[in-house]
Amino acid sequence: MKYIIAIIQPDRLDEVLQKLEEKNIHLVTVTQVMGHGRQKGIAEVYRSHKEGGSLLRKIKLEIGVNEEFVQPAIDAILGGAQSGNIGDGKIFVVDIEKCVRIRTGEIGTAAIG
Amino acid sequence: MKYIIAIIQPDRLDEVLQKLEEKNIHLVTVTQVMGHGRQKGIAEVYRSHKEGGSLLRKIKLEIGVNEEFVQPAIDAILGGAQSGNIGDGKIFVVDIEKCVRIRTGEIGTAAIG
Amino acid sequence: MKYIIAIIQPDRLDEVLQKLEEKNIHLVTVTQVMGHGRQKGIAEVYRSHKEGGSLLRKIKLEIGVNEEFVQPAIDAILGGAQSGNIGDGKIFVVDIEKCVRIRTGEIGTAAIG
Amino acid sequence: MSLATVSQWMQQAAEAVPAAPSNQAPAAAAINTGDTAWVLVCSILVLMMSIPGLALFYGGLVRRKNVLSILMQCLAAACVISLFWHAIGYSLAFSPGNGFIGGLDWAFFKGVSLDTPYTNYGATIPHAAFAIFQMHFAVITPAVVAGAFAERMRFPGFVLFILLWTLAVYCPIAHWVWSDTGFMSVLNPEVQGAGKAVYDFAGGAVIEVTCGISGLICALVLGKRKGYPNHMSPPHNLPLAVTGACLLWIGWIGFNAGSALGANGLAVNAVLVTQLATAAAGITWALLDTWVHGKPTVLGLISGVIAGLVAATPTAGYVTPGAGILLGVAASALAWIFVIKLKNRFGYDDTLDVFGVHGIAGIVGTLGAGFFASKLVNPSVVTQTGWAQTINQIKGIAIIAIYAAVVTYVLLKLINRFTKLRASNHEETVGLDVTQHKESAYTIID
Amino acid sequence: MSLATVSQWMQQAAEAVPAAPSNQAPAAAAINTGDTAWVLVCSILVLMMSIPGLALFYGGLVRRKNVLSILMQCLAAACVISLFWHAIGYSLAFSPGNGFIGGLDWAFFKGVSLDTPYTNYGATIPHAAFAIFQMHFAVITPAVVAGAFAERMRFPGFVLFILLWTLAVYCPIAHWVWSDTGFMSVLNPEVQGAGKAVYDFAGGAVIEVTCGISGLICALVLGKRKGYPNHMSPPHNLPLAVTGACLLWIGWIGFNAGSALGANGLAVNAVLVTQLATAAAGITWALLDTWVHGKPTVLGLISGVIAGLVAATPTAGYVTPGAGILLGVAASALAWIFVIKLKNRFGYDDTLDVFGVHGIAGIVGTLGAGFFASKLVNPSVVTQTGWAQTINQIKGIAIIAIYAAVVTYVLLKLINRFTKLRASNHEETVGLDVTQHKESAYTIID
Amino acid sequence: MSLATVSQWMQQAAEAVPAAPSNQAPAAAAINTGDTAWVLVCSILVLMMSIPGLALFYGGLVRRKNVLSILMQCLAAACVISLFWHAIGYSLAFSPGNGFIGGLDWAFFKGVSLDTPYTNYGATIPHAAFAIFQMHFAVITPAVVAGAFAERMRFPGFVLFILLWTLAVYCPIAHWVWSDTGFMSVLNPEVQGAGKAVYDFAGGAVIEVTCGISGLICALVLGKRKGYPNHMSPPHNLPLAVTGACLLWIGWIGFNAGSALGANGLAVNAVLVTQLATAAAGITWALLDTWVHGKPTVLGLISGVIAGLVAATPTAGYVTPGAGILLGVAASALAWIFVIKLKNRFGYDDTLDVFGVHGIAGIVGTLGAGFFASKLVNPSVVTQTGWAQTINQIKGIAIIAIYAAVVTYVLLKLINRFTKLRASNHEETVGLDVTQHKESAYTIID
Ligand SMILES: Nc1ncnc2c1ncn2[C@@H]1O[C@H](COP(=O)(O)OP(=O)(O)O)[C@@H](O)[C@H]1O
Ligand SMILES: Nc1ncnc2c1ncn2[C@@H]1O[C@H](COP(=O)(O)OP(=O)(O)O)[C@@H](O)[C@H]1O
Ligand SMILES: Nc1ncnc2c1ncn2[C@@H]1O[C@H](COP(=O)(O)OP(=O)(O)O)[C@@H](O)[C@H]1O
Repeated sequence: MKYIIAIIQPDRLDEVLQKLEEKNIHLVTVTQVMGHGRQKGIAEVYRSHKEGGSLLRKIKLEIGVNEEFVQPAIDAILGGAQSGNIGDGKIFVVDIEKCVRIRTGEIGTAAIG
Repeated sequence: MKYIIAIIQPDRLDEVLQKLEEKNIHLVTVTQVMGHGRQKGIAEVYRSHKEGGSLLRKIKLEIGVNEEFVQPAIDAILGGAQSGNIGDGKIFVVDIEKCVRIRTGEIGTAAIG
Repeated sequence: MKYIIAIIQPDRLDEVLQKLEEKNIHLVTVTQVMGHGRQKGIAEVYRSHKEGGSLLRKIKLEIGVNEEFVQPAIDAILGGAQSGNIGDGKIFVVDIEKCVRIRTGEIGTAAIG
Repeated sequence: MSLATVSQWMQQAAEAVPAAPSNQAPAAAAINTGDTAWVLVCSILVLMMSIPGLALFYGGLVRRKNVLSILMQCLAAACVISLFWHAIGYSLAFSPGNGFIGGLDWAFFKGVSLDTPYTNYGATIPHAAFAIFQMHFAVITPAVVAGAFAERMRFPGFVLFILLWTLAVYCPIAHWVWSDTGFMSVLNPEVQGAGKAVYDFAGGAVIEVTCGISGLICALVLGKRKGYPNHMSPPHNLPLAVTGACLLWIGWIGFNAGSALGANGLAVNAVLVTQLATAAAGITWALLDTWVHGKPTVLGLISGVIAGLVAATPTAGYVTPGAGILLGVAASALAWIFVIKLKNRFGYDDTLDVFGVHGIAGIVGTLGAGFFASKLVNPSVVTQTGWAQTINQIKGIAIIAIYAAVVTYVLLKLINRFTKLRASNHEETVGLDVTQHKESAYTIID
Repeated sequence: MSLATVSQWMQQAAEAVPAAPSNQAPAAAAINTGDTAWVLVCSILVLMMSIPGLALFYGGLVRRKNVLSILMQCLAAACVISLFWHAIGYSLAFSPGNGFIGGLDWAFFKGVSLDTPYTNYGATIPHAAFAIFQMHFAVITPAVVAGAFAERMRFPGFVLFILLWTLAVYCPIAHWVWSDTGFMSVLNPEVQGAGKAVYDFAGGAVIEVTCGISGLICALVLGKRKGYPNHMSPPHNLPLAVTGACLLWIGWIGFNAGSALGANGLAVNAVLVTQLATAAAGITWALLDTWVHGKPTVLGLISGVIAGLVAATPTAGYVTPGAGILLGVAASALAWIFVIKLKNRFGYDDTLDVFGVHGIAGIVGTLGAGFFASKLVNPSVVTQTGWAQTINQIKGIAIIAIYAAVVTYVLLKLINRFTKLRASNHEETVGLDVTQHKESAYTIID
Repeated sequence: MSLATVSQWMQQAAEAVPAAPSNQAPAAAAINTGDTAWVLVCSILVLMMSIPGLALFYGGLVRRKNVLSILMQCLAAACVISLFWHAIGYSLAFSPGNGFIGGLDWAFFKGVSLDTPYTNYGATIPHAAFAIFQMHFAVITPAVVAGAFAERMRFPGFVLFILLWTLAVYCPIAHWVWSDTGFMSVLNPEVQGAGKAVYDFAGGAVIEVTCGISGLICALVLGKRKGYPNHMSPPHNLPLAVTGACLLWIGWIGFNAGSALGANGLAVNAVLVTQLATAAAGITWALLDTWVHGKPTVLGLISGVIAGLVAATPTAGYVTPGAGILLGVAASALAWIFVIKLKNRFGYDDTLDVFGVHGIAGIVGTLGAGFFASKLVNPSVVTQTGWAQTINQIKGIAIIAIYAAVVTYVLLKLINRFTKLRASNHEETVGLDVTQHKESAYTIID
């Protein structure tokens, strides 16, 4: 089982979720985060103070999946989030040791989906 | 050392924290997240637009623990968060390589608690 | 590749980001979280109700790095966030299996930076 | 039945509720446009106190998941009570009747003239302007009570409660004190002549004490919120609460000074007393907070401000600014002691301190209105002052408090038979917004 | 050219736009300070409806990324239309002209006296006070339309649109119905004498129907938002929307009652009708929501409130409170049916239901103003009532609706040639706040 | 000492501060209810400018961790200065005295009649109504200054500062310009007769220039915020700031037009000039932003709006609408140049641009009030206009600016000896809300 963490542009959320659905990945946790990166963002202006954009709004997705869904998930995220512009974000994959479905107490690969 | 990530229902937070306390697990990080799952939620209504509930409010807990606390932590979360209804959430356990207490610079199993 | 998760005091964010920059670590994801810990916080008062501070505002940083940057990152975080007071927070390091840059589809150690 | 007949019938139906025949000829000469403009503006200010003033004040203080339920309750009060007041409330409260309650002659504002005065209720403004001004008093009163049971009352029960409560508690009490036939009213020549009237300029007893006591009963009957008092969340949005408190302050000037029923010296006195009592009360609470907690809190200051406004309510048209300041300080200090020091011992859960702030400060103000009433300020109505009048005030407060407590208790028990008042455990933890109104106040992802 | 010359020239330039020579001697006696105070206060209340009232109401209902664009549009309307109204708008709408449009005699308020009345537009208040009161009507009208194309119109196009729309749609229609030479105006003796006038006290047809129809055309021409109707976000901040709705309610009392142009019985009637129609309409929507969705929603209640305020607009100075309540209920129920039940079938995207609420309720109210117009309420202007007058109202609504639709359509097509009206796909997904104004509404890290 | 004695004594104490004996017989005839209603309403509007107007405007612009500190400062000003004004402020500023300062005859509003006018300060309204109207001017002035040192002044120092500043800076300056014995007052027959008066209708010099200069000194003395100018956060809640700006606009109409002290032609002119100058100024800033940044920003537009309101302040009762528009444009453009272009070069940290907006626009407006003053608008007071009067205005501004700068500087240094003004490094990074008031504005988990 793998834990996929993806940082994407906020305006891509709907499309990524849709692409994930298409690959039968329905369970996702979404967080609003700020990204510090090389992207500069649309300069915001507040009176004399121009926001260079050191911290930009991003969306973080977390998806626990069984092995066979890792690549489909990555493809879906790339499909929905890739614009080719700086700031598109990253995908990280981490190993999960254990997964429990709270409702049932089920454990392991059966619990994740 | 393990990193426990749990997604729970927002109204369960108080009880889960209490159960964790009972097991002597005091250190937790809490994030407000949105969950995309099979749960439909209480339908919200905004004029002609009915929220089917594609993204629902959830709470994410993150707990770094030494091995012997993994099962107690899981039990505590199950105890506090399980209602038996769809939407109760998941627990994921991930391996931690290193842990540092910022205040002291301590490292490893001594730092985590 | 490692995934560094750090919980710090909110007022330390600027300094930590700066120290990270100094070590050439530019890519960071920042989340606003609440911490449950042994720190008591500045007591807040709301009429007859004194907030003991069971949940305090914290900032979570997430940084994906190649091995050689793990220690510099930890040093930078310690450098910026350590005040010596309870509540300074923790750093957790987790192993990353895979990293993808969404913009280019690049994979692995080249993608992370 | 022809279409024309139907239409005629509908028109007649509509006119059967005439706003007022305007041919009560000569008296019309007495109408003064400046006074009328002032009272109309003040009635708008009083509406602004309920919506959005009180709604935001209360709304900011509750948890994120219950803010809409508070806003809805204030809006519902504005809707339901306005119609009720027009239908029978005003008539019951203010039309001539016996000492206890008015009649139904003015139901649907029948005979309430749009362009001639009813001299006892404002000799220089249209009778209907007075009735409208009082409408907004009737609206805000049950909305204030809602603070006592915030975060745990189901909505259907709430609507039923405010309706019956206005009928059975507010209308009679308003009649007693303010109508020209009420048994403790300065406008009732017999009562006033006998020196038995209660002085209550804009509602320290009628509104504030009534609210405070009724709120206390509600809090006791409904029981504590889950987790009270140890696991309470802080106010979810203090700037919202501050905005509400500021609008309350603004509107309350109209509430108190509008009660002069004209743009006259009495109104000017009321504006001044209100401002100074409020300022003094705000500072008092802030100083007490500083003394005990080390810092003046914003919530504390606005709590003091409310206490000061409450204290000014019965007094603004009876006392001098100096007395107003004294009473503002006293009301704030006593409310502070009650809310910060005593309340926790009693262990009931008056969510937003309706009794602690409105009740306590209302009592202080009403007592002070009697004690400090000055002929210089209000030459027409003052026949006695000082201790003699204070005794009247004590009697009045006692009667009002007991009546409000008993009837509120009976109403709650009664309503609970038809529809559960208390939210279920699940409704309470999930929040009233979603469970009572199927809505969330804020999105959390952009 | 010497400095003195320049300065003299500048001074002359400034005075070339005189506020008004104040020497139209004798009539000045008629000015009444109470009436003047009332109309000035009402004009301030109407401004408060646009900013912040409508701005917050709309702003709370859109997504987080578009809230500033709504606020900016309302603010821009307040700035741009105020200047336009002073320059030529008022003159085109209200100065004597032909039946279709006024002249330019009152451009830059030339001859619009600061201290004498223009009797037809308020015999007891300065002419300029009336012109200012009307200025704020002109400001809010295009701001209301903005709700129909919220979240997707580019800002430069918006500014151009409201300017041309006020010129070509609002000014003529206001002239027709409200000026003393308009071809369907009660103030035009010929029209009124012939029983051909349209009764519209404060703008049910002139403002609400015009807004509703124009909004509908805008929604159709601009097309749907991305993801509509299946992937819409809920309102980002309902308490903000409720605050706005409350301020609209408060301000609208001034809107309707200020139209009596004095602190008189007509104003009192207007306050009363407005309050009761609004209350009844709010309850109606809440009940219908409860019936269909199981719970009364806050957004539903405030939507009903708006429908009630709209329905009271044309009627407040013509009908009795009883008729007002009937019309409030009818307007709210029909708006509800339209918005909740029918709208989705048509598949156009009127973002904030400008047509569904303002249009529908405006039609209901305007019809009702004719049908229920009562001599008891408004003795001076009523020559006929019931069906006869309702036919006039239908004609009026039809002419206004067709005119507004056609001209709005032409204007949109025209403007689109100069500057794209519709936000690009990228602008829409990223949000108008950042793409049109380079700002974000809220920070997300403390 | 018997209870009765105590009570008598307390009553006397209360009455020792009589609101006013009302037996200054015949003049009472001059009171006009319409004028009185107008001035009372305007005084409420001016209070609304401070709370919640200015509080929200400033509060929305600072960081999330400092919003309560701003709200608290505005509330504290409303409380503290109201009492101070009643006690001695009004007397020092407006009672007869020498050219520099008034006496103490009107301390505690002694002799300030509730129902007769003091002819020089409004011949048709009660003297106390004028004093109350001016009270709210005194409240908002130090609150405006607070914008200059936002996010870094400790609260105890703040309270001390506004108290001493009102005493030593505001009261004298108000006396100079507005009292009937002030040395540059139009009401002082000698000064006015000699053509040496400064024209300042509602406070362009007295309030805006004074605020701007004092703010600048505060910013310089307190030093920059940590991280300024490179690591500043954007405004934490622009919709809050917009709400505040809108309420400022609404209230400011009462501020300027209430200064006519009656519902008369002058008030109508003031309403009109205020609206048009503000609209023009808002557009000006938006256009300049568009020109330089490519887009009109919301914060820019409301900054322009404030500049326009400031420019209208001294001028609204002296100039024509045409001149008002010119001055609005000029004030906005100059403030824009200062804030956007020049300020960064100087490197001081005037947090919310009190000097850049209020100071600059106040100077422009005050100069313009002299230059464009028109006999057509204000027949009673204008003896000279154009350059001659502009020289008076320059002198007046210079004296006021120098006086305000010096005294503010001395006060800051003085206060700092008793209580640290500047927040410590830790207090600043953690935020003033928690460190000064033990509260947080918002919860972050539902
Ligand atoms: N190594 C990383 N660790 C943590 N977050 C990252 C990392 N790399 C990218 N991110 C997140 O992704 C966002 C986009 O990254 P950025 O460098 O701007 O674009 P790109 O990946 O296209 O070069 C960043 O703002 C940050 O939130
Ligand atoms: N595999 C997963 N990856 C990420 N988040 C998950 C996953 N499974 C569940 N969640 C989170 O848990 C929440 C509850 O899941 P849901 O499927 O609705 O309930 P249940 O687990 O009871 O079937 C989801 O909204 C989502 O936030
Ligand atoms: N083991 C842990 N798991 C998750 N979060 C932790 C853990 N330890 C610390 N934290 C986070 O760090 C914050 C600071 O911890 P605290 O115990 O108060 O201070 P310290 O680490 O200095 O003793 C906590 O509020 C919590 O958010």
